[in-house]
Order: sequence, then structure tokens, then C-alpha cells
Amino acid sequence: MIPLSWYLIISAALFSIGLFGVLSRKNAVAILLGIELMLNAANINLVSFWRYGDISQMAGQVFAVIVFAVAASEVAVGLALVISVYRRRNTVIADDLDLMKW
Amino acid sequence: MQNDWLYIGLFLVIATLIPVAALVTSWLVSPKKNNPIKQSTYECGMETVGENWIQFKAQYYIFALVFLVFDVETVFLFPWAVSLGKLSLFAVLEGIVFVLILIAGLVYAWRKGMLEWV
Amino acid sequence: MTAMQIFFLIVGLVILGSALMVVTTHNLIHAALWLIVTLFGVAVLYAILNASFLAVVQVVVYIGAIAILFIFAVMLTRKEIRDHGPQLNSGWWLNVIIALLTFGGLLWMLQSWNGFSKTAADFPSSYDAVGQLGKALISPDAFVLPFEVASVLLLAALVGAVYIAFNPHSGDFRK
Amino acid sequence: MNFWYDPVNFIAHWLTSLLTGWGVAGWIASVIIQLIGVVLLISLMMVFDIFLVWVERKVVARFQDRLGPNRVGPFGIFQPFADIIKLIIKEDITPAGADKVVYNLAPILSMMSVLLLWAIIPLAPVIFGVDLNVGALYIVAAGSIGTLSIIMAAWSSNNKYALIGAFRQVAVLISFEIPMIATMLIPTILAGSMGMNEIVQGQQTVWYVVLAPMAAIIFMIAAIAELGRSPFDLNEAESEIVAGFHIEYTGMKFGLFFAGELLHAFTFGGFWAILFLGGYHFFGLENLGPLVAVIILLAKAMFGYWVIMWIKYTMMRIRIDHMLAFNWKFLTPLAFVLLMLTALMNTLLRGTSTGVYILGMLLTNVLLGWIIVEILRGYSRGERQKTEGVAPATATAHR
Repeated sequence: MIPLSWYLIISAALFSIGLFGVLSRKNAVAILLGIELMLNAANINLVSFWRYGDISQMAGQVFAVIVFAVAASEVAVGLALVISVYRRRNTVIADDLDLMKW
Repeated sequence: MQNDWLYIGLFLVIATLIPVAALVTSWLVSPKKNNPIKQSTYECGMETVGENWIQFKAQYYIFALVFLVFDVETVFLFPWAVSLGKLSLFAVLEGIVFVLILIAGLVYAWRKGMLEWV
Repeated sequence: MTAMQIFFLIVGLVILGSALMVVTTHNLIHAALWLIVTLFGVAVLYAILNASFLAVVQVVVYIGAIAILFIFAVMLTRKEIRDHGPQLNSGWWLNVIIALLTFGGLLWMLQSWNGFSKTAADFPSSYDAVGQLGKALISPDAFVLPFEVASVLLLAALVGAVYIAFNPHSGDFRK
Repeated sequence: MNFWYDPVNFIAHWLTSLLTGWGVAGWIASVIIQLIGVVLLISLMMVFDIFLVWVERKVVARFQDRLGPNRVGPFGIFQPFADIIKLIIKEDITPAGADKVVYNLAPILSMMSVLLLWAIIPLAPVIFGVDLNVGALYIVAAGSIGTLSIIMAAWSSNNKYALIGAFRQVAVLISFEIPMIATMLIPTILAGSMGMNEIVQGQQTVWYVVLAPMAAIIFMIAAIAELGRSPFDLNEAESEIVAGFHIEYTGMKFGLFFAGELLHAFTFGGFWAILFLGGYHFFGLENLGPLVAVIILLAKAMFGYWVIMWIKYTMMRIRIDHMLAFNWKFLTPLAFVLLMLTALMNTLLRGTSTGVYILGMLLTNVLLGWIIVEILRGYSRGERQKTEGVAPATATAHR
């Protein structure tokens, strides 16, 4: 059988890749793509802890479900913000949005 | 349980391979005489102007947004529906409250005029 | 090495490879399509973990809704789908180091935990995970509050997102 | 165990003993047997798909008072084979500027998403692909892969008409998915399971179309929209956007989209039969043997397919704003109200006898249907008065 460590390693690697995407992408939509990867990494952990722990305790699955809801809300609001910014400033490059920067 | 998913996986592979087989057969027997006119994009005899990008209505995005929220919430009702037969009236009412919150979102969107095709 | 382990490794490689494509590819539509491959791989992992409900929900919610929304957003915010300039910040090599450090740190922390290489008990074939999940989501001494709060969160997201993105007076996105 | 009452297990048992006799490991033998089953089922569906082309052309001809194909073979039954040969030997053109990989992947995904649905259809009590305990959601998941293939096809073919068609199609698909999921919750509630087998077995005594007639109607409407068929075929409005998302596709790739659409319609006829019309149950006739049950299910699916065709060739195309308004302002609220009522009545009537339960559910549905019809009548009366009162005013304004 597959040990728990394999899932945790994959999830850690996925999280790091997502982190890299969030830090280095210029386009705001691409940054949101990176955040999706990180949320999925967290979800893999939750579900594998459910499976490798006591399966009659549904906490892992319930939290995974809540993460789905959070991911959906995050995408809805995040992309709405990107589109709103695009309409006002005509750009989606995160570095160009420097109104709050000195 | 995992046997079920094994079957679905095999189904996925074969269901991909059969269309691929159809395409490959067609590729093997069909003539290949390309020329630029044949390969041009079909725009009723006109040359394509600019990139493949159209200024589509924001309304499509709004509907996708409303759909996303409704999709997620409706999907969450499935575990509730499965165990509904064994639940007490109180638990059923909790699920109904969940649906009512969903409908509140729809009513908000409706009243704000987001569901109109402007 | 059993067949299951080989299969798992293939799925893991697909997930990580496509995730790398998501963060590096130039064409944003391609990035969104690679994201779909990653998400599908994660759904396969859920299926291996006997969480069938989550595997299917992953496909329905992520591929059916979130990815579509991403593709719509990319098409809305781009006059040219292909981007010619560099897609990464100038200090991207620093970010590689940060990501590698995060990965190393996570691994170091995890391997010092004694449950790291635990194996799972066999999954009882008569266990009704979906029904159990339904009961857990709705019973007052379990997770009914997070469940209803998630619903309110989604409602708030709908209201907020539509308020931000939608302006009835400007009509469309033409400049 | 004999062949007539359990053919699949009979053959599987025989094959397993044969293979293990040759020294094949147990799990490899089971994988091989499953593979044989999958290949058989999919090939059967592809052959059936060819037959559906003929059915569709014959039926539409009768609807339009024509004869339809009648030259190739008896009743023109070999016409689809001629069509296929033509599609295969046609030159395959990839437009310049197309994104080759995505362009070629889209028709494959489109066909695959339809074929995947057959994995969970219970053809008979003992003949089914797999009894997945999340069957209802699996249908939606396969459908979302189909939606994806449409966007991929349109974007990769580098054509503006294709993109417009795809946006319309996707807007309709995703909108009508909500009432479809909501109505699929109702058989789930009544059967207490998402699995297709248990939903069919739950209809042993009474079909769910009696318990939830409104849900059956809403599911049918949403399914037609999901198929992108007339009256919801705005994606391929020929006079405006030529053919929609598959405008650039030729030869076999177009053929895959086309065959996928036909099989999809028939499949949804099948799901309509499974979710609401009792699946393979037909007043005890299914007990004669699994093969009889398969014929019953396919006949019911054909009936559903015929209803879809009937609507397609009778109704006119609806404008997109009307279509989306109909979904979000009428169908979706109605589906959710119906869902709440069903959940409530199912709980309240749980302890009562079967007769009272059936009558209660039926009356709830009839009452809701009556209220809806009254609301619609009042609304359209108001609209008519509004336009008839306004019409002269606009005429004077123009003068």
C-alpha cells in the first residue's frame, strides 16, 4: 500500500509550485491560478489525513468541502477584482497597480 | 470501491482511444492536399481581421459567476439528500435553510438587475 | 513495488509536471488548461483515497465551474490572448529559492513527525462515506455551523463579486 | 448461476477460470475481464450511434412530411455507413493559426464525455458497468468535460464565429446545469442514494414520475438545453454564426462532434428513463430475464430520445436573453421550491402507508404545478396589456 508520506510529499511540492507561481507571475489572473494550486495542495493533505486516520471521523472530508466553498468564493471575488481593475486601469499586470505604493 | 474506480479508469482510457482510432483511420486514408486558401479561417469569404479575440458581453461573465456559486452550493446538498431518509425533521429543516440562503442570493441578483440581458 | 504504487507515481508526476506548466507557460489559456490537468490528477488521488464524493465534486466544481470562470476572465482581460513579454517577474530566481526552501522546510518538519510513513487500514467495503458525510454536515453536534457559514460565505462572495464586476450604467466592457 | 439469468457473471466466471488456468495472476485476470467488458460496451454504443443517425434522419423526415433516406438498403438503413465512409475519406483541414494540440483534443474530449456516461447506466439488474455510489454527480462531472471541450474547440480554431457560438453555448450549458442538478436531487432524496442502481430499484413499486412529475418535466427541459438542441440551439444559429463552435472542423473531427451530440441525446433519454420512468422496470416484465430488461431500458431511452426529437423539430429557436431569463427567473426558483417541498413532504409522510405517501407527493406536485401555471397566466396577461397599451404610444412618438 501507499504510505501517507507520498501524499504529503506531493502536496508539499504542489504547494511550493503554487507559491512560486504566486510570487513570480506578473499577470493577476495567473497569480490566482497559483493560489488554486496551493488550495488543492491543502485539500490533498486534508483528505489523506481523513483516510489514514479514523475514517468514521468525517472532519477531514468536511474541511475539504469547506475548502471547496472557500476556493469558489476566492475565485469569484478575485476575478471580479481583476476585471474591475482592468476596466479602470486597462491592465492586469500586478506590478502596474502601484497607487498604494510610495 | 477502488474496483469501481478501476473500471471508470479503464472506461476513460478506452473512451479516449476509440475516438482517437477513428481520427487515425481517417488520417491514414484521407487525401492531404493543403494550400493556404484551404487553410484560411472561414469568415464568409473575408480575410480575418486581427486576433481571435472578440469583445464579448460582460453578461456572460456575470452568468458564469452566479453559476459558480449555485453549482458549489447545490453540489453540497447531495450528502444531505442521500441521508435525508434517516434524518430528523430538524435536520431536514437545516437543509431547507441552506436552500433558502441560496434563494436569497438569487433574489438579490434578480433585484439588482444582474439577470437582465443588457 | 505494487501496481498501485506505480500508478500513484505516474499520477503524481502528471500533477507536478502540469503544475509547473501552469506557473511557467506564456499563454494564459494554456495555463488554465494545464491547471485542469492538475485538478484532474488531484481528483484521481481522491479516488485512490476512497473519497469518491470529493473526487467527483473536484471535477464538477473545479473543472466545470472554476476553470471555465478562469478562461472567461482571461478572455475578458486580454486584447491579445498571446502575451509577448516575459511572464515572470525579474527576480524569479529568488522565488525559486523561496519555493525550494518552503518545500525543504515542509519535508524536514514532516519527516520528524512520527506518523509520517504510516499506512492505512483497509477500507471497509460496506462503509457509506457519502451518507456519513451528509450526517456530519447536518448534525448539530458535528459540523452544521461550518456548513451553514459556508453557504453564507458563498452568498457574500456572490453579492460582493457581482457588485465589484457589474456596473449597470456602463453596460459592457468597451473602453 | 446460469446464462439466461446472469449472463455477465456467467461469462466472467468462465473467463476467470480459463485465465487462471493459464497461470495468469488473479488481479490481472479481473482487469482483463473488465477491459473486455468496457470494450464491448463502448463498441456496442458506437454501433448504436450509427443506428441513431438513421433513426434521427427517418424521424425528422416523418415530422416534416418527407420520406427520409430510402435508397441505400431496405428503408435506407445503410445510409449512415455511406455517411461514415464519406466522413473518413474526406480531407482533414486544420486552419492556419489554429492551436493544433487543443484543436485535435477537443473532438476527442467531446466524444469521450458522452461515452463516459454509459459506465454507470444499469441496463438490467445484473448488467451494468459499475454501481458508483456518486452516480448523479458523475453525470454532471462528465457533462462539465463536455463544456470544456466546447470552449477548447472554439478557442483553438481561431475563428470569431466559433468563439461567439461557444460563449453562447457555454452560457446556456452552465445556466441550465443548476435546475438539472436540483432536479437530480429529487430522485436522490426519494431513493436515499445517488447510485443509479439503487434509484432504479427504488422504483420497483412506483415510478418517480408519479411521485415527482414536475421534476421529470424540469429535468427534460434542462437536459434539452444541456444537449444544445432546438429550441435551445442558439450556439449553432446558422443564419448568424454559421455553425457555432465546430465551424472549422471537417471530416471525421466534425463527425465526432456530430455523433457525440446524437449519442448524448439518446443517453439523456436513457437517464430520463432511469431517474423518472423506472429504468428497466416494466410491470414485472423485467423478471423474465436480463436481456428483456435491457430491451425495456433501451425502448424507454428511445422514447425519451423521441420526445427530445419531437420538441426539437416542433419548436422555434429562442433568443438568448429569453432563454437565460427563462432559466434564472423561472426554472431555477421553481426547481429549488420543488426540492424544498419534496424534502419536507418526504419527511412528513415517512411513517404513513404507501398509498397516502404516493397521493401526498402527487398532490404536492399537482398543486405546485397549478400555482405555477396561474402565476404564468397572470404574468403573461399583464405583459400583453402592457404591450397593447404601449404600442400606440410608441407609434405616436415616432411620428
